[in-house]
Amino acid sequence: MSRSSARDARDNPTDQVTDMEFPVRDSGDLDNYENDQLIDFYTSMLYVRRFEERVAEMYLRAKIGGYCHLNIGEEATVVGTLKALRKEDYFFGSYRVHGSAIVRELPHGTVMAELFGKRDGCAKGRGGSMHLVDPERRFMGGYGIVGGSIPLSTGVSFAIKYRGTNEIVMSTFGDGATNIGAFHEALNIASLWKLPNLFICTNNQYGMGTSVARASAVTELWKKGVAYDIPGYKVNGMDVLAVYQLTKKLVEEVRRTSEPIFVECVTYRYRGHSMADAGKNYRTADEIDEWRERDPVESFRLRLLEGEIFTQKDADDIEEAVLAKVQTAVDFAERSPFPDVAELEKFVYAEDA
Amino acid sequence: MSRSSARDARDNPTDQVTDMEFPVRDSGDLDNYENDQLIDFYTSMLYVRRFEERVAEMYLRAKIGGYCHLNIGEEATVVGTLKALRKEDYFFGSYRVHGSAIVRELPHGTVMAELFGKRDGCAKGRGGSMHLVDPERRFMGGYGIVGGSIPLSTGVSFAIKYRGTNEIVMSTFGDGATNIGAFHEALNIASLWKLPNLFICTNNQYGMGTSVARASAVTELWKKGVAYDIPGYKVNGMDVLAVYQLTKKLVEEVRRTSEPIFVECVTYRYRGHSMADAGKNYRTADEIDEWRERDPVESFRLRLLEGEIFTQKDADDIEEAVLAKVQTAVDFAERSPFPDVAELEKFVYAEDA
Amino acid sequence: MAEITYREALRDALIEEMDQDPDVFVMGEEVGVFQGAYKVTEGLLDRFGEKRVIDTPIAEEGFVGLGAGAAMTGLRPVVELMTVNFGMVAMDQIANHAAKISYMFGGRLKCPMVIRAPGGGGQQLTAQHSHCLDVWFAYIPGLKVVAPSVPSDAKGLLKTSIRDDNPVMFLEHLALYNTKGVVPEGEHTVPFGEADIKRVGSDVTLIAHSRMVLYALQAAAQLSEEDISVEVIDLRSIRPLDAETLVHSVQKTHRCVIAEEEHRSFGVNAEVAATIYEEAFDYLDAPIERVGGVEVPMPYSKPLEQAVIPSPEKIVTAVKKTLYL
Amino acid sequence: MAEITYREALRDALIEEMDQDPDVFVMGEEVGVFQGAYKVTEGLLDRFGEKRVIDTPIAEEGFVGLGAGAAMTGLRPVVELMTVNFGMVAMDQIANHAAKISYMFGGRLKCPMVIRAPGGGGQQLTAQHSHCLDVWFAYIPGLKVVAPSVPSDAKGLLKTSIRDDNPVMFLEHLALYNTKGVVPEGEHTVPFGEADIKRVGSDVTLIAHSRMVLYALQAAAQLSEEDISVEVIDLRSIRPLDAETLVHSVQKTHRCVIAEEEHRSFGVNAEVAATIYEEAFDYLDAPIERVGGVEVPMPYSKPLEQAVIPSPEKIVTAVKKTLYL
Ligand SMILES: Cc1ncc(C[n+]2csc(CCOP(=O)(O)OP(=O)(O)O)c2C)c(N)n1
Ligand SMILES: Cc1ncc(C[n+]2csc(CCOP(=O)(O)OP(=O)(O)O)c2C)c(N)n1
Ligand SMILES: [Mg+2]
Ligand SMILES: [Mg+2]
Repeated sequence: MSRSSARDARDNPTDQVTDMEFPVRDSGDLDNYENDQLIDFYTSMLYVRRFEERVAEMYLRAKIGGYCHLNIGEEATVVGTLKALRKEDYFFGSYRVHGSAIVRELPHGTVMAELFGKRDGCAKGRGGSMHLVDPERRFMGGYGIVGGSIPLSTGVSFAIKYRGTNEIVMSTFGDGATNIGAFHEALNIASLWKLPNLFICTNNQYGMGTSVARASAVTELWKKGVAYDIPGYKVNGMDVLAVYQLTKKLVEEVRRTSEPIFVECVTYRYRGHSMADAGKNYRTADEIDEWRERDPVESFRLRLLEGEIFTQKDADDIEEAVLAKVQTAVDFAERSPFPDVAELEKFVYAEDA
Repeated sequence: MSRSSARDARDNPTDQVTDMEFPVRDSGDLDNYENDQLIDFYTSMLYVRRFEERVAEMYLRAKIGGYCHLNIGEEATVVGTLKALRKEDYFFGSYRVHGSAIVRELPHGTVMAELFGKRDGCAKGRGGSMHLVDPERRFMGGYGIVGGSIPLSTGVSFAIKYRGTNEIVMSTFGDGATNIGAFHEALNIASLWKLPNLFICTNNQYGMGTSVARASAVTELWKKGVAYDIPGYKVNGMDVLAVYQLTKKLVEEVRRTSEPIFVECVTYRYRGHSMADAGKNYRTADEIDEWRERDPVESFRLRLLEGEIFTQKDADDIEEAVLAKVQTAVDFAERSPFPDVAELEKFVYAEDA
Repeated sequence: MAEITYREALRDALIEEMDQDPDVFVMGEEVGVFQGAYKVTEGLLDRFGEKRVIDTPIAEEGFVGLGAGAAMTGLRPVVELMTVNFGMVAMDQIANHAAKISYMFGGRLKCPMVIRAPGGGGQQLTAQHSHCLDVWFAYIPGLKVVAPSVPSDAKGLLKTSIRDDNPVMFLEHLALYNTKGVVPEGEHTVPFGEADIKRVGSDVTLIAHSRMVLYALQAAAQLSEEDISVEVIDLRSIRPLDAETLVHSVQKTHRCVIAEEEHRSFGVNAEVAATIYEEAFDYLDAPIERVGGVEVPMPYSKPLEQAVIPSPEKIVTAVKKTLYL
Repeated sequence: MAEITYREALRDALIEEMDQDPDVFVMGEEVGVFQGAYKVTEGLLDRFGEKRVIDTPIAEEGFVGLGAGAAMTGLRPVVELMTVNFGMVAMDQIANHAAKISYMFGGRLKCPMVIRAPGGGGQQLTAQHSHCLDVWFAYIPGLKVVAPSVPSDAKGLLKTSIRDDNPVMFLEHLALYNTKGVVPEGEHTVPFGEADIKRVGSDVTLIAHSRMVLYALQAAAQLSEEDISVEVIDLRSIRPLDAETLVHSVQKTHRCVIAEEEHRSFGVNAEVAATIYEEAFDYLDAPIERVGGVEVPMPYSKPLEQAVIPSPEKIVTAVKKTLYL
């Protein structure tokens, strides 16, 4: 009984990983991008940041209730992935999905209104923070059960293949979600049936208070595709260009091959798991600080300044515009009425919609 | 963005696989074994074969009902794994578990009586073919839900660790079971918490009518441990010595390290999935014949003859003894009364037992 | 009108709907090459090809969820659970995803999926394989739940289910597949929310669904020999429940028996009873009798199993009890 | 006698049982380092260490099954589901494994495990996070199901659950954790299968469990101002159900209201109603009124959510209805 070498593993396409070092600037030259695009990335990240800060404020003012999970810290991952997706492509999210919704250009007032539980919310006040949706923008929803959206997302890629069209599905979830059964079943099927799914694992290091190492036997999450013959990549999720560049390439690769790919974006959430969690008793202040030093928004601002893509004045103007835009979302949400209680039973069944 | 090499994979202990070629004789020299042990292996395999043949007959005579899954063809895997387990070790099985039960030396009459639904059955007539059990022999049960027993089995290895004792758990399941969520969750936890589990995947090529290649993106099932950093091995499950030799080593390795290991035993079931399936519409007669040529019982008999471990006369005597033993099991089952209907509600709760 | 089996009726419904609508497809374990664990989908792979008759891995959560996702794009999957027991591993996708797609997204998405699942005891399949679970599904707003007892309803309800824009739990019964009955030829659908009076009677209302309807009819036939006239109502649709037909009958007969196969407590029969009491309290001349299974995990041994499942005899006894006989 | 919160009462029970029996351990998501998602297990990690206070991956099926397996060897795991909603992904291990270990193996194995799971609505947690699911568990023979409403029962029932040799679903309520009550000091257990008369009354029997008991008491207080004397009974134990206490009360009051938080149809209240009708039919002067949640997946928006959940006012109205007021 001889032990074979690593032959199989070497031949295995899953052993692809992007090198990653913090802090990085290795995401290609700014020259490869139009200025407009770079500024758009920056503006989008800043918008996610300011939107979420405002959400936090509104939560504390009891305008928003229930579970509420913010994307602060994860902006490069959110923007870098979503911007790589075509309009006709589909997106599935977890419950931490505000950023994705606004980057996907859901009318931002309808997002805030949903958080407020108002009639003009994108889910008509029924869904709240975790269940943002906009089928017209192929934003197929945020979901509250860890891993639960992954099988659904393979259903949409299945439908694409069934109909012979050319879209892909971006299916996003957290590091913690890779330990649940639904993940396993869905990835196996996606690979077996060659479904056009780009699986994006947002590895923000923790599932609530549990670090990746305390939850997952394999901590290099991109390797989890191995078990399904799905190629795996890892990218610095604090660098919007790195994320965008990789995702863009893979989005088109999935489209071309109709085969799933798995990407791990390494990032961090600064705040607690949800508004109910201070986020402190399971990690050190030093650790948070360390990650803040790689802040995706701030580091990109400095880079754009350095690269003379914009001036500080431009940055200030963007800041102002972003804040104003957030304000319009809040105003819209404030103005929208609560749903009519008489319509409580609407939407339970499709025929009541 | 450079792609790293296969470095990680090379360092990964999961890239261990035993070479396998059919038909094999590479399972070590017969000289490494006592004659008694070799004859015991043969006798056990033959006993499983004859027992199952008799079960089939009893099923057709309506002495046995419900789902009934036979081990015929898989005798080398059943015997080779179970014989490697110590008395104090625990065993968990699927619904295809008659062979394991008798090799584990459950009083064979109580096994047949259980299949007959009789009072003296090992589960008192409550469990039937799929739910054989014998806690005294640490035979922790057969289970009907694909993959369902795997989490339970990690619970017993958890308890071993909790108590600081030195047993291990052998947890067996089919190729089809590797695609279900429970498998994934349990293997991750077993690896993460370093639980003394030896996972044995009996790859008999099909889950009902679905071949491995039509159900699993990765067809080299031993690799499925990769996703959990569990070392994986593959062995010729038609060769009792190969199975025994590997399993014996790994049983003790698991015990020594208290870390899980995964073994794929490649074998075949000659009959249909259950007594209700002719086993023909999803595979060719040629394929079945090809596997029958590697018959674990017959090939081992020839090998023992060739090696002059026993004579044909010895083999004939064994055959006779085995048939007589099966007959005693049938007689015991026949004689045992049906459970008392007045005791129908006994055992629902522990206090009623 | 042809006399066909319950299994054939289901298959005919599948074929007709698949012929008519290219968005309908069938998915599940062993539905294709194996021709269906219980042969309901026999021949479908040949007829419709691999694209529309899809064998899955053993991964109920995965493929039920996949079906729901496909339905969210407007496809109409008919997902087969080999038996309803395996629904337990997919419960989250059924009850906490599919059932909620419409409501939690404010009606902006829908999930037109059918989940076919046979259940029931009586074949010595033991504790883990003998469930019905009707009440689990019936409890969940957003699901519709039907359970036909005869071939014509099997066909008609399956067609209605496939055309419905909601997730429908379509509960079959293993013991019914070989039963025969007349099925109208040509287009034949059965609406949801309409119970069916399977036998007209005047002394006692006897309510059942799925296999228990057959036992109820046997009991009614037996009772008619003693000049007791039993009205047998088949719920057919559990959610929505047709309270009106039930109440109307009880207002006429003043007595009621409900027979359900699985555990007597906390089942569908409890809701049916409570509803009838609410709506027809003053009409009842006796307490409603509930006949249900003995509350044990299903035992293997034949005599034990037979003692668990309600029999026509037990139903007869219950009917007589409402008549104080 | 100290006044403590429901949360503290649960924690005290855990601590006392863990102090007493080294085979008791706590396991679940975030029970350790994070100190419990709802802080029930706060401080336990420090006190008992990693060996007995175990954080799990997000893998409910895996760790509930692991708990059941450990229990099969005689350990006494107390497994926390962060909320009962996540029980849906573990349903197969709960209802088709743990619940069946004793029976299907002829009593040769047992499974002494407690599954603690908070549920309930009212905190804008929306469709996928607001379930109670009491009836799902109550339906399954082999499980015991309890749902305390006050700190003393929380403590007493949890201790009983941990000592019981069967799988027990211990259903808590998110909205109760901060509620306070007097808990007897020292050894205090509450037996299964005994409902508790939380307020004695003579005109109407009002039955509830979990949070609805508090609403029922509020309703009763309000009604007493109108000289309506309401007897409030807390089921506490859903399986087994204490029919005797319920029936006895109804025989006295002749009227009955049942309040349940989740969906009005197919819930625990249906079984309770059907049972009372069966046993006390001739004593009832009015149909039983069932107060339950509006049958929708839970909406997020506060006014909508509030309209779903039964209120003390709705209970008051129901009580009056049984009095034809
Ligand atoms: C099946 C299930 N179990 C538990 C929870 C509770 N829960 C909500 S979020 C969360 C952590 C998820 O972590 P991760 O996947 O890393 O995503 P992140 O929150 O970090 O974005 C948990 C345990 C849930 N929603 N669903
Ligand atoms: C969750 C679940 N889904 C479906 C089934 C029905 N079923 C019983 S055995 C089986 C095939 C299992 O194949 P495998 O794991 O390879 O084991 P084998 O029968 O080959 O020994 C299936 C699909 C089940 N018992 N449980
Ligand atoms: Mg995370
Ligand atoms: Mg197999």
